[in-house]
Amino acid sequence: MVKVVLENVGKVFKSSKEAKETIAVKGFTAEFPSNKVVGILGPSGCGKTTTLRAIAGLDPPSEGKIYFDDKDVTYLPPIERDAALLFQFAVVYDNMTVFDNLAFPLMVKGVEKEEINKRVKETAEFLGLSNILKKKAKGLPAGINQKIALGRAIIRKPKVLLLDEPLSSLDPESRLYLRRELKNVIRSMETTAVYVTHDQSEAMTLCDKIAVMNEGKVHQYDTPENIYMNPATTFVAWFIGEPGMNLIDCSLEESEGKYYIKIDGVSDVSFDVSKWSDILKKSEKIVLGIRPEFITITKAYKKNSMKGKCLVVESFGSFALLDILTNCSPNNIIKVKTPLSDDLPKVDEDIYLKFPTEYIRLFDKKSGELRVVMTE
Amino acid sequence: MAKLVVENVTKKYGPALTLEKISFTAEEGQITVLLSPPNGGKTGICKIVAGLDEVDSGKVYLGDRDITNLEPKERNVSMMFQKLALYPNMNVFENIASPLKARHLPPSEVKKQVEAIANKLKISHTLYRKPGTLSGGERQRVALSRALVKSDAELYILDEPLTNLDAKIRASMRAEFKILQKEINQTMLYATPDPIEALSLADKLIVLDRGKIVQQGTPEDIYRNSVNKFVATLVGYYPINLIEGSIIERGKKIILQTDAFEIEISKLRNSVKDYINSKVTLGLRPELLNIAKTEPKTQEPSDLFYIKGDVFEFEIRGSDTVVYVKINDQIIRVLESKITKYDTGMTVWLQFNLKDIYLFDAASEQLIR
Amino acid sequence: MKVSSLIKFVLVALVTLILIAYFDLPILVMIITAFKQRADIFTPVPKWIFTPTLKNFADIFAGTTTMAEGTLAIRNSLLFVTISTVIAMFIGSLAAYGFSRFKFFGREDLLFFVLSQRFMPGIVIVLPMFVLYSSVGLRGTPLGLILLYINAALPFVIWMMRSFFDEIPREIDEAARLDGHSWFTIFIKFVLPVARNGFLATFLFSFIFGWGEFLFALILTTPESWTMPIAIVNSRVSSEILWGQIAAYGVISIIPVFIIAVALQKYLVRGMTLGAVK
Amino acid sequence: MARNRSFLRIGETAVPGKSRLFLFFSLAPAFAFILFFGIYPFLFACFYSVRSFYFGLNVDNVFTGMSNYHNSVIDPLFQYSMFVTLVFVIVSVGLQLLIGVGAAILFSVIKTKAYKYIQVFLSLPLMMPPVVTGFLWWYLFNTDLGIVNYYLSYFGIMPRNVNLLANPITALASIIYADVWMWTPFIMIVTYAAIQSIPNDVMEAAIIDGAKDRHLIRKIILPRIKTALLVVLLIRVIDAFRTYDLVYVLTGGGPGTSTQVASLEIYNTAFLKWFLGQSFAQALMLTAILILVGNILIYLLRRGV
Repeated sequence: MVKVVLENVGKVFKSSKEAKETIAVKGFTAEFPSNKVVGILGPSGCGKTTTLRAIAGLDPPSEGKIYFDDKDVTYLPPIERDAALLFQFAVVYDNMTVFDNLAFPLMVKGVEKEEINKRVKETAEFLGLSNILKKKAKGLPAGINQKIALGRAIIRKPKVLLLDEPLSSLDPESRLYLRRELKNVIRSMETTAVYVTHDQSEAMTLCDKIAVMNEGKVHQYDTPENIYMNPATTFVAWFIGEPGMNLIDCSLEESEGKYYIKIDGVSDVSFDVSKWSDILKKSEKIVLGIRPEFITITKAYKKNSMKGKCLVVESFGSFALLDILTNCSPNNIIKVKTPLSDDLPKVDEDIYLKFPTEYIRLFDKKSGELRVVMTE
Repeated sequence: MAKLVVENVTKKYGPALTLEKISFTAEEGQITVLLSPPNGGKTGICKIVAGLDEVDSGKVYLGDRDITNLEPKERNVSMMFQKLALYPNMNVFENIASPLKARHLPPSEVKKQVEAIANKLKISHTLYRKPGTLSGGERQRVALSRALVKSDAELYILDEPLTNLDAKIRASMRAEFKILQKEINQTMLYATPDPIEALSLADKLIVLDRGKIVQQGTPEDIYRNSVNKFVATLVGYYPINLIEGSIIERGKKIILQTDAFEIEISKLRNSVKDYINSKVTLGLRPELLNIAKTEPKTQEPSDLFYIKGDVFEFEIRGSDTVVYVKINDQIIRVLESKITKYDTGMTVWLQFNLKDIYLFDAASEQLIR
Repeated sequence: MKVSSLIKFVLVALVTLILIAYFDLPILVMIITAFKQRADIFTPVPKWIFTPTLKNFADIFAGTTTMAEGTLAIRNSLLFVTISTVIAMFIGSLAAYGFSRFKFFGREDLLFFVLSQRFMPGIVIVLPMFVLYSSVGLRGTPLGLILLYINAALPFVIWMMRSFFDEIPREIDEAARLDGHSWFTIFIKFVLPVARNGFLATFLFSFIFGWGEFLFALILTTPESWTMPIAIVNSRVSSEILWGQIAAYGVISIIPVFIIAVALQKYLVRGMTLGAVK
Repeated sequence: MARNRSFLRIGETAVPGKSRLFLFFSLAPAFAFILFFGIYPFLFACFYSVRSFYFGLNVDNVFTGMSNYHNSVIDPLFQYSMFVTLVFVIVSVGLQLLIGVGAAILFSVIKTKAYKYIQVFLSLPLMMPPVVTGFLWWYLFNTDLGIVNYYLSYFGIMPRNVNLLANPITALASIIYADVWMWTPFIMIVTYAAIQSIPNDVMEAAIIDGAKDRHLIRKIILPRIKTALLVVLLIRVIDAFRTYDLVYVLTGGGPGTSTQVASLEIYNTAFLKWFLGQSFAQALMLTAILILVGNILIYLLRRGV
């Protein structure tokens, strides 16, 4: 029940062998509100686990401060922080019984036997582990193991619950199941939870706010909806969504006092951006982003639409994913997600793509930052 | 290019897995996809076809040759491994050149062919680097190149070629692979645990369950007419809703009665008449369900069902929304391929078509219709 | 908090120093002695400060003392051990590859039979070989000793190399087989290069063991084929104990071993437990 | 299904013809050696251990039944040598285990980055040729020149002119001391590695759970290195039973026969009495003990460390 504050947290790993420094995390500043679940999302190697370990106290950061409420915990050992951590591969002490596993955090604190018994029973009840309490923890399925680890984490009612991809090593079925379980636990526990994952659907479903990271930097820290609708950078735009946003190079052109965005390599598609010309003029080069699901396709030419050839059609039960070959750059394939219908284009068929203005996002090519949301 | 015929292949792989009477045909120039959860026997079949594992009984034919007892190199097949199996001590060029060198091709010819395939798979810039220095996606491409460089192989076996990749890269490689396959147009045997990959790539899909083939056919057919609960659960885009219930006859009507709701299925009388008064499982694919926020006007009689419920919760995943609709304590997942917002507790109407429902016999788990 | 961690540090540093002193001081004494003049050795109080000399080493290499066999023994040791280790490495690696890649009836039993050879008391092997060698004229010959050394190294090499080969994914072999290479090519060109660190480590360990071997050499060598350990032991027989030269001799004998030991730190545990503990 | 039981397999599969040939050629050279240099001497020893076989002496080489074994067992010298060996094994290996495991745990708990370098220094005794080690200690225990005597008397523990190697008790103690010096690093390094191989996650989870050092050692570390410890222990026991070179150089079995360990006794039977028949009998009895210990080790290895 504390808020966790990261202030300019950074971590550099020094490799003694090559005298090389690897920057794992750079300038992470954020406030994780109490009683909420905050996600740290990013591809592998983006620094999310490093951040989590710094919060847990396993590896202190090389710069910056970490506060639990107002208390500076940057260099406190884990034992004094009252934070629990769930690992990607569930840790169970497999030489002990399930009961002893759950009891371990209390036992090392020197809690009374009776109190231990009571709390272990409660926790086991809550997680549905009661019937295996006497079993050896060795050789249980991965899903159960993660539950035991979760039980060990929550039995001492920690102020902060840290989760390092706890579901990614499970099979899909137990993943779905444990995900709901986790949600229940976090809600009922009144704890500040930090959830690290590379799986966007996990982050989107579990978290109140998400920090999207790449190469050690936080690209966006916002609500799931905002991250999806208004990605702060081209990286977030590409990373979020399945598939991610189409990112197309464009240029700003002026004619008769009005400003237009024109897609490079395509002659007859342009969008009026006079309203934002001041912002856009500052950019050397502009990238237009649009989500595959917002593109509309037609078989006949319509005004301001772009011609393309259908390369791949993948149908997915209720929708289809199309790869359309166009003249765009840097990637000449535009992905389109469309509801399944009978007049779906066929492979090698020519079709026309139209980008509804309100879904267009404009980024600065160099910095990758979002500049214009074309919604009004 | 040749047709692969696997006939009654049986092989015991320890206590957990036995391939039992595996028979299928992989047609010339098509992708035949083997789909199963991990340890379902896919890799075993790939290895048997490649000649790395010997069968206990059964036959394998490639074209008109019986290759059951041939050494791998006598079979003229090519294989890509799930673990890639790149030779870590050799650079990319040497890796790709390995199959050509084994045939003692002249160096100039080797160079030409390696460069051609590297070009096609966009890894020319990595040719003189060691596999250890490459990214996951690049390594995947090297392994694929090494499999494809044997251009006269009669069969290409791909054992989970995309499994090790990040989800993001996997999706884009899948589309790229589809384009590539169209281009080279060879007979391929492709194993994967990922139903989306299977549905997207397969000309023919073979579903395995613990060493047995449970269904084979076109992806569309298997998706629509899954023979049992296992196939219906595996082959889909999101886990199917399974609701226990029973079929009863009420007057002239046939009713499917579940804890959540009742629907009239008299139109299916012919298929379900043997199951009246017995327990069944209703399967509803989340992606084939719809949600209406306002009460629809029902026009009797109709194949469309509307069931009233309320939103338990919803999740936004990527660009889809998963809505959990609660109907009499039963929670039903609905996948909407767009982002929609709901208030929890609000009343909605679940909507589905009679033609989209699956009925399984509760005891045997086989499809009734 | 700060104080307790300081105490902890001091305590640990102290224990570490005591351990290092306990284990390395004797070696230091030997090295010092090797550089001492005779007069500096024979003192009632151990002398830690003295004028170093290279005379002891020079005497050994010049052969000007009773330890004339010295250089011969060094040469013998290097020769016998190198040859036997190289041969054992190739024979043993090949067998280890077979053990690692094929399952066959009785494989495990065979492997443990190989291991049991490592734990056979040396005396059980060497006595019969003494009788046999005496009768066929191999006693005292380099060949006889080398053959025995190869055999002595084999269990170790097979077990170590098998544990390294087991770590190489089988798919490497399978891919190479599909590429159309023969088993022997796969072993030489695909698997061995990947295991080269393990190969080197195993080689060096075998070398160290051979280098220190005593019992076989004691029973089966003649002064012409004495190895270093035998020469050292026999130097005691002379009327006056040449401490300085013996120490110098000891220093020479540990130089290659110590260099190897530093290089081998990463594989130390594995080598010492035949790959059982990694 | 009959082929399922095929003798030769690659991985899970039966080995086809050409592979079978390769398998044969891969194993053949090594087994040629092992069979000849391992099995032949063993059978030879078995055969002559029941005969009155004297080497080079003019004694009839005849079958004498179990008398070589019988005579050995009732021979007080042989009995005593087995007893000394046993004392040596138990005390020496026990001390090594105590110091080695203690040091390993100490180093793992403090997690010092310097361990890499400390290990180099601590592993040096392990790498020394045993004969050199024996000589070194012979020198260090020397009454007039050795630093052991000097410093022991300097600190008033004992008078200077006591020859430690001349008294049965102190001689054995000296041998044990040298053996501990030589082999403790082995146990320490292996134990340390075993502790390091405990997944980092587990240690970290325990730390996060609030475990203190003593909990870590008792509840996490010790239970997880049990098997590895047993393996090193058995390796040490077997090797200690076979100890030869160190004793040979340091005391030569003396004073008298007070430190005559089994290997030395067997050697003397063979090369002082030239009674090879009896020495074979003795050697085979020692082997029997080692086989027993070895089988426990093998059982553990098979179960997986």
